[in-house]
Amino acid sequence: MTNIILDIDNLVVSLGKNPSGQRIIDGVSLQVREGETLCVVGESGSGKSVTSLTVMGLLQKGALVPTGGSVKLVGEELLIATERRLRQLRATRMAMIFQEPMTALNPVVPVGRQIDEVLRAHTDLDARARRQKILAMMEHVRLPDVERIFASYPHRLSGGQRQRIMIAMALVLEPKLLIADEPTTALDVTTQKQILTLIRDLQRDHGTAVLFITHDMGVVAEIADRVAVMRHGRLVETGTLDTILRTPTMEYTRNLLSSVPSLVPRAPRAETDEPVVLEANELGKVYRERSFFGKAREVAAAKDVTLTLRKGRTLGIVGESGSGKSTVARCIVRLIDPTSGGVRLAGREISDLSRRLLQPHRKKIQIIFQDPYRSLNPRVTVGETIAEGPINYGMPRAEALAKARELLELVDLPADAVSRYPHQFSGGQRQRIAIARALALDPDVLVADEAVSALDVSVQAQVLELLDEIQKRLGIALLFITHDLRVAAQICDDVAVMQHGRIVEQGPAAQVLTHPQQAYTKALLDAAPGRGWDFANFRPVEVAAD
Amino acid sequence: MLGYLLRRILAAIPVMGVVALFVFLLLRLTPGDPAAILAGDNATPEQLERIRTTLGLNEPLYTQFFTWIGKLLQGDLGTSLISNVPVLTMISRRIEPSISIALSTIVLAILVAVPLGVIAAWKHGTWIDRFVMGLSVVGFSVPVFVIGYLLIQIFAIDLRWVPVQGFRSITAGFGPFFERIILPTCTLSFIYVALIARMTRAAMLDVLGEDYVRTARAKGISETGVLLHHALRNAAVPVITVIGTGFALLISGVVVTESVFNLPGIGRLTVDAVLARDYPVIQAMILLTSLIYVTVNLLIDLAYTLLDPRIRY
Amino acid sequence: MAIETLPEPSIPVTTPFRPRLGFLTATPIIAVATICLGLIIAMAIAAPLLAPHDPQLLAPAQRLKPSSVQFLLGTDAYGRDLLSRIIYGGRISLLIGLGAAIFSISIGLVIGLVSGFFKWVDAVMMRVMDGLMAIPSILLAIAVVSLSGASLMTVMVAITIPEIPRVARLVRSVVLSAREEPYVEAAISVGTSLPKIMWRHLMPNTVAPLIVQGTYVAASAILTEAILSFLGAGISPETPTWGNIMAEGRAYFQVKPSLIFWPGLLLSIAILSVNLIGDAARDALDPRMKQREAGK
Amino acid sequence: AGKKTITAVMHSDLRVIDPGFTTAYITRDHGYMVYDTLLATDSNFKIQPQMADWKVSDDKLTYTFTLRDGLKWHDGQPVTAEDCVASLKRWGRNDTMGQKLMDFTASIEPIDAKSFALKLKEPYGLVLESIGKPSSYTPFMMPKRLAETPAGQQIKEQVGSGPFKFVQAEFQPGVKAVYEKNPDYVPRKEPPSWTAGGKVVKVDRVEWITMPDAQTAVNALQSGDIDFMENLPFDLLPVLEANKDIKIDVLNKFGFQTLGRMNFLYPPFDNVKVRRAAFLAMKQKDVLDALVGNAKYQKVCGAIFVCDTPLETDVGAETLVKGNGMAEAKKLLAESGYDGTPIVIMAPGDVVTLKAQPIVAAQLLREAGFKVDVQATDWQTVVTRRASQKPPKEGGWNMFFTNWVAADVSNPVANASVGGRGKNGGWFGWAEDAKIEELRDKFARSASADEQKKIAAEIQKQAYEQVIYIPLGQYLIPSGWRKSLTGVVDGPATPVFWNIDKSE
Ligand SMILES: Nc1ncnc2c1ncn2[C@@H]1O[C@H](COP(=O)(O)OP(=O)(O)OP(=O)(O)O)[C@@H](O)[C@H]1O
Ligand SMILES: Nc1ncnc2c1ncn2[C@@H]1O[C@H](COP(=O)(O)OP(=O)(O)OP(=O)(O)O)[C@@H](O)[C@H]1O
Ligand SMILES: [Mg+2]
Ligand SMILES: [Mg+2]
Repeated sequence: MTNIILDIDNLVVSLGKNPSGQRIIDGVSLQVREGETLCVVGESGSGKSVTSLTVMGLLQKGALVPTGGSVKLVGEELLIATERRLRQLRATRMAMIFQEPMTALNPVVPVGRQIDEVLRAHTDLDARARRQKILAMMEHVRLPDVERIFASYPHRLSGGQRQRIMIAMALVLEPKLLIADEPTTALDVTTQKQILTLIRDLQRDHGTAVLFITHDMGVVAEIADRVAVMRHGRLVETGTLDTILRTPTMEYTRNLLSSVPSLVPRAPRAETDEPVVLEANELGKVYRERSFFGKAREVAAAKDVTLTLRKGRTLGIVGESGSGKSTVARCIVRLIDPTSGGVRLAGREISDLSRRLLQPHRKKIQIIFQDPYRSLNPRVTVGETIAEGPINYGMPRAEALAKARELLELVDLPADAVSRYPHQFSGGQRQRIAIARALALDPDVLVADEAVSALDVSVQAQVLELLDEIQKRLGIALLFITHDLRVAAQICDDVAVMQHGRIVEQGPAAQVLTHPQQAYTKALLDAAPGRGWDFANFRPVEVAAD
Repeated sequence: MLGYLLRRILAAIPVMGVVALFVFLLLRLTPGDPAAILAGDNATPEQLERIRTTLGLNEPLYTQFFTWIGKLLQGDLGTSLISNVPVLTMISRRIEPSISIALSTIVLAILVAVPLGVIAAWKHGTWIDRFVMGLSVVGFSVPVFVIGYLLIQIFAIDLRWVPVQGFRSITAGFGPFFERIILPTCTLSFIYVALIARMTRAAMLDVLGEDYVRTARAKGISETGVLLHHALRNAAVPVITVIGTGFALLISGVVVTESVFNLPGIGRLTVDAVLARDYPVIQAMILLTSLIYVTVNLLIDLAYTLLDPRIRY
Repeated sequence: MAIETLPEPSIPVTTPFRPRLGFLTATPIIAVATICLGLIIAMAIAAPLLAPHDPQLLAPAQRLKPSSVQFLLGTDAYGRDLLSRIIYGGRISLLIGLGAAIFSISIGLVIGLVSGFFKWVDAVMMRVMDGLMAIPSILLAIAVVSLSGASLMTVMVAITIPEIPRVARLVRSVVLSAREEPYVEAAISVGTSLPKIMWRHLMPNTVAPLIVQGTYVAASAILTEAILSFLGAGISPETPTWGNIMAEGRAYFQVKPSLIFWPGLLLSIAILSVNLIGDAARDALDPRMKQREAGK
Repeated sequence: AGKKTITAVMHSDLRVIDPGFTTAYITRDHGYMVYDTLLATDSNFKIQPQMADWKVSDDKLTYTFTLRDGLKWHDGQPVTAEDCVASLKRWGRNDTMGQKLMDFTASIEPIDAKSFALKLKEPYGLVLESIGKPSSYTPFMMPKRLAETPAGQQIKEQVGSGPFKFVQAEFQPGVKAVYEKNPDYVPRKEPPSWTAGGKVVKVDRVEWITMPDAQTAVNALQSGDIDFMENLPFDLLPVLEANKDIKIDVLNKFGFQTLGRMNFLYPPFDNVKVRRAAFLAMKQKDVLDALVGNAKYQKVCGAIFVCDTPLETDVGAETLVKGNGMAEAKKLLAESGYDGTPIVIMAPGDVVTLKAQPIVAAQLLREAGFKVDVQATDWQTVVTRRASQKPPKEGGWNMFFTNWVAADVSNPVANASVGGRGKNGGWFGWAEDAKIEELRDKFARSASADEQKKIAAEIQKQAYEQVIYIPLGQYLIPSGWRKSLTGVVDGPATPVFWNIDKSE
């Protein structure tokens, strides 16, 4: 029996000091043993972060207060520890890494110094010894060129490098407990894989207990020893990885797992001869950052991109962050002007039309954005937002609002939502509103730029289903942009893989995603976490393939 | 960096051009005749006319403008119409008091306001916060001259700690300089402290909500370390910015403070010149102040690069 | 498919167009500020009913009298009733504050919106604004006042001009960041015209910062008017304003401090209230603040 | 070390330092420091020799002036008759009284190094009074090379023969002006009396400090930062009177006359009935109460040529003095056909002694039934705008106010504002009145004091009937100094800094 490092027992965290106030965390009990990784999963807002911050003693003062239960770190009660004692424990016994590596590091202090602070606060090593130790640690987390990075500011480092710095900072004093709150969510799949491997290796070497928070089942499958599922501030169930994945007992867990899209492409739809509605020919975009007197800086974000999309079909664009996916989408919708090549919409060239001439064509192509929180004007009612397009194209207001009501029903929202404001809706609901807005103009083409990436898997599944249904009903062509291969596999007829602004591979989804020709595509597929599992069917993929 | 500096300085030229033209036109359209003040009450129209011709005030406006610009480009700021003294001499003799109070005000204000703002943000929502903010709004809402008179009454007349008025050059010794500069500085600092403290508090509140502050706390370093090393440095950019934009405010304050404390500075020189329509002096002064403004803002932009490594030019 | 349940308790509806005035009583301090400002405004509006005397009526023989039953706060250097002058003075002072705020904000808003959207306008406009900002405002004010006499209007214009660049820059920066928001791009893609985008999607973002800026402008306009009077370039000494009552009264600072004290007190209370309310309005309108309160 | 320095705050700041260039009193005061005069007026209004003595020929046509010994310019050169002739000619171009004198003068020629002769075309009663006139433009003597500076230009150097030397290096317009004792100055033997008599300098250095804010200056006087303050604000007198270290006294016993002037070119004041109505509405006491508010320093005075002078008379001034003309004013205005056009009154906000008049006058005029538009501006604008002959709507004006040093308006020749020359060289407002001009001329030629007095009374009567201008009362301005100063001299052109000693 190994030691229990973290023992959370019946923890209650309330909003405000009053124990009878709203409970954000309600009776959660968890244990993490030495050398073990416990993954906490659950939808957004289920209390994962609050739990971890409670352990660290970093809850926002006055707003969130632990009002019951106990949290013990190697036997020491943390809830009653003084601020001073907590400060001593942080970084020495327990450490934490956060989701956003860019914002989690102080932008104005060189990263070496930021690690150094930990040593200065908790040890009395001299400057040279500290530096030695830091450099060693940086090498340990497999950072290249450590001397240079030591003196670099965070913005000079890539996301993966920043996250390695965070890990180095967390582990430099070899704490007993490492809390990782979605440490890889903001990273590319390839980088994510490296970081996950790193955490695993370090844990093995040092016997650290890891509390790993994520909402990505794939990551869970890669890293967890045991899994805890949370919902609405309560623990739903907990068990070993295998048990949870194969034989979840609770309905919620089953739903969660079955919402995870499979990496195995869905059954291909029949090829059609429907007319081509959208064509991109050798599209190119060079961003020029012009300054008043200075030299212009150029970024070629898209090069020679050629795409074809037929009515009723879905074309996916996949690729790593920064590969130019959004650039292509925005050129096609003419939110930005392409620097070369052409875009034909329903047979009409639109890439060189002026703002005025473009106006009649705009309604034929609509776009949905990634961030459901920012894509709706918070000060305009949902009804007005949806009706805006039709009104622009001459529909009387009353009629447009009636149409908005219909559309809301189409996307499964109550019709009375028209008079409400966006902040009264959840992320998934907002994304439906955005879809309704796009549909209001009866477009031929719908461009979805990471339209489901910000959503929980269960919600994601619902939205994907909705898109599918709408496509069937209205025969709309869908240009679907995503970095998530699982999603692409489930929704696309054809897939284009982008790297550095170029399309490296293009073809039917089944072919590209199962028998990739290009090394890049292969690497991408290899890095996808949990690709060994077919979550929806509660079994490993090998079995499914049989 | 050097290239950036050069570009900034080039970019300042149109600004100065706008200022020069605007001021020139505004002044020349303003009624008022320096010849009249020169000649005094009993002067006859012929005498006025003679003086006007001698001063070149009868030339067409554009001729006057280009003559002025031409001389300016040769480094000649002209001669005061009223006192016949070269403008450059006038300004150089009177710049010390103004610079002294402006600088000491900025220093004092920063020394007082930044800690106040930091504490207010740290103790956000407590009575300390409210007290600091209340104080800063009061500083904002009392006219400078009222503050000046109050301080004089208390410290110079009732307590007799310092002289009532006047200025001694720092070359005459620090003691006399200091005792005459302290009240004007305090007077002027009021509004500036208010401004900076508010901005510091707001910026600190923003920064304290950032992830890296949470990271710093998670490292187990002390609260002062978190506040000063992590939060304040990141809050510095908006604070520095407000110090820069507050500079214009400072100039207005300087004008009044110089009158109240009888400091022979350039603020009063300018107001006197405006009231006497001493065009060469006004034009030179406005150019000077806008030059200072442009320079201050340039320095502030440079300070950004020192404070925030992400900003590069 | 079932409708998702709302994961978070919903927040009450607040929009700039139908602002809930609830923030005016959000804390006791702000409630007091609201009441004070309300009283001062009421006093200014009802001046003819409240003032015991004609504020302009001279009685040189009665000059600088101390408080008495007839003159509650005594008289000024021309024997005019101080109380009546202060009551009437509030009218002009508040009008100057309000006027300067409205002028500078409406002009600055237009300039800011346009230069935020059109690059070439921006390049020219911002140079001009830079130029204006570089001129010390008090001197500009003196020049404008002597250009066209010291009427209420010119003083207001004089105070407004230097504020315009600040407002314009503020609006511009808000527009520059807001135009990158996906909802603005979405509006473009549904074919919304530029003016409508500016009005409907960009302008509302500027409301919260502009309210704060407006209260700041109003406060500093009232003060600038006082300083102009101090320098002898203010509104006609016949017409009472808090500023010129104080500026005239400063000569009698040692003999009759109440000439400065009372208008100064009212001025401070007014500015204090305006500032507090402005801050509260910002907190109430700024979605960022709300998010922070909501915890995320 | 051990240098005796007087620090003084004068009534305004010194900017123009050529006393022949401006009538500004501060420049005149500067003149008395640096320059000397040929003749001077003593406290009995008698002309006394200062730099020179004189003789008059029996036909009253030739005046011979002889310079006394020991006179030297500050640059070390002796003062010559040639210098004085040039200086007188320069003054004769600038000053109104000087111009009048020159009209009567046939020639001024040096006789030898020490004497010169002034020859008249016909006898003229005011030759000595003109040359010995105490106030601006005061005929100060300067070297010939300076006196010959072209018209419209200021002299380039400050070289006089007066009791003090100007320290050019320390001069900062708007801040301070510094004077040092002239060690070479040989004072007359007589005791000082006004600007006449011995100008014995007892201190080493005099500094004039500019303080734009009266409150600050009073504070400085109280705290001992300064020794002397020329104009004390009336309302702070109680504070200063309570201070036993400070002496308060009036140096210029005639003080000032404050007056209102209308624009004769445009309605409604082109109509004498309307002017009369305005005249009748005025009450000197109200104006003085608002301006001064201290019975000790104000004087209701109906005399156009100032009270307590030989030409004093109260003819025609009853309503001004008693303030009982309002009823009649209303009646007259109603009869005059005044159409209710607002009267534009210029009100400068930056001159303390001119703030009250427009306000009080406006109220009295309103009471009489006028519509009044008080336009606040600065003094510079008033000075410029009052010279505009345009209609009030186009940047002109209807009425403004100013103050004279009483001594400068105490006779009809010196008093420019009583003239009737109209647009042709008349004073702002351009009153045209042939009769007055005739009387002024007669006054200048008359040699007997009695006759002069009679003519002056006639002028005053005519001036009030036509309302050439409205005197609004006389006031005195007290000066204050620390008791460490002794021997402060009074006079019509004060302060002067000779004869003052300072104890430690
Ligand atoms: N400072 C706070 N004040 C009030 N409520 C808060 C605060 N922080 C979090 N909450 C609430 O607590 C609940 C749990 O939040 P938490 O951040 O733990 O969710 P999470 O599981 O980490 O979600 P995600 O996957 O989106 O990160 C949410 O409903 C959230 O609104
Ligand atoms: N407005 C811009 N100005 C300059 N460079 C830009 C701009 N927008 C994007 N880029 C650059 O163009 C490249 C492609 O960006 P794009 O947003 O199209 O990538 P993406 O594939 O959508 O990435 P992600 O998955 O992160 O959204 C990136 O290197 C990016 O830095
Ligand atoms: Mg979280
Ligand atoms: Mg993208």
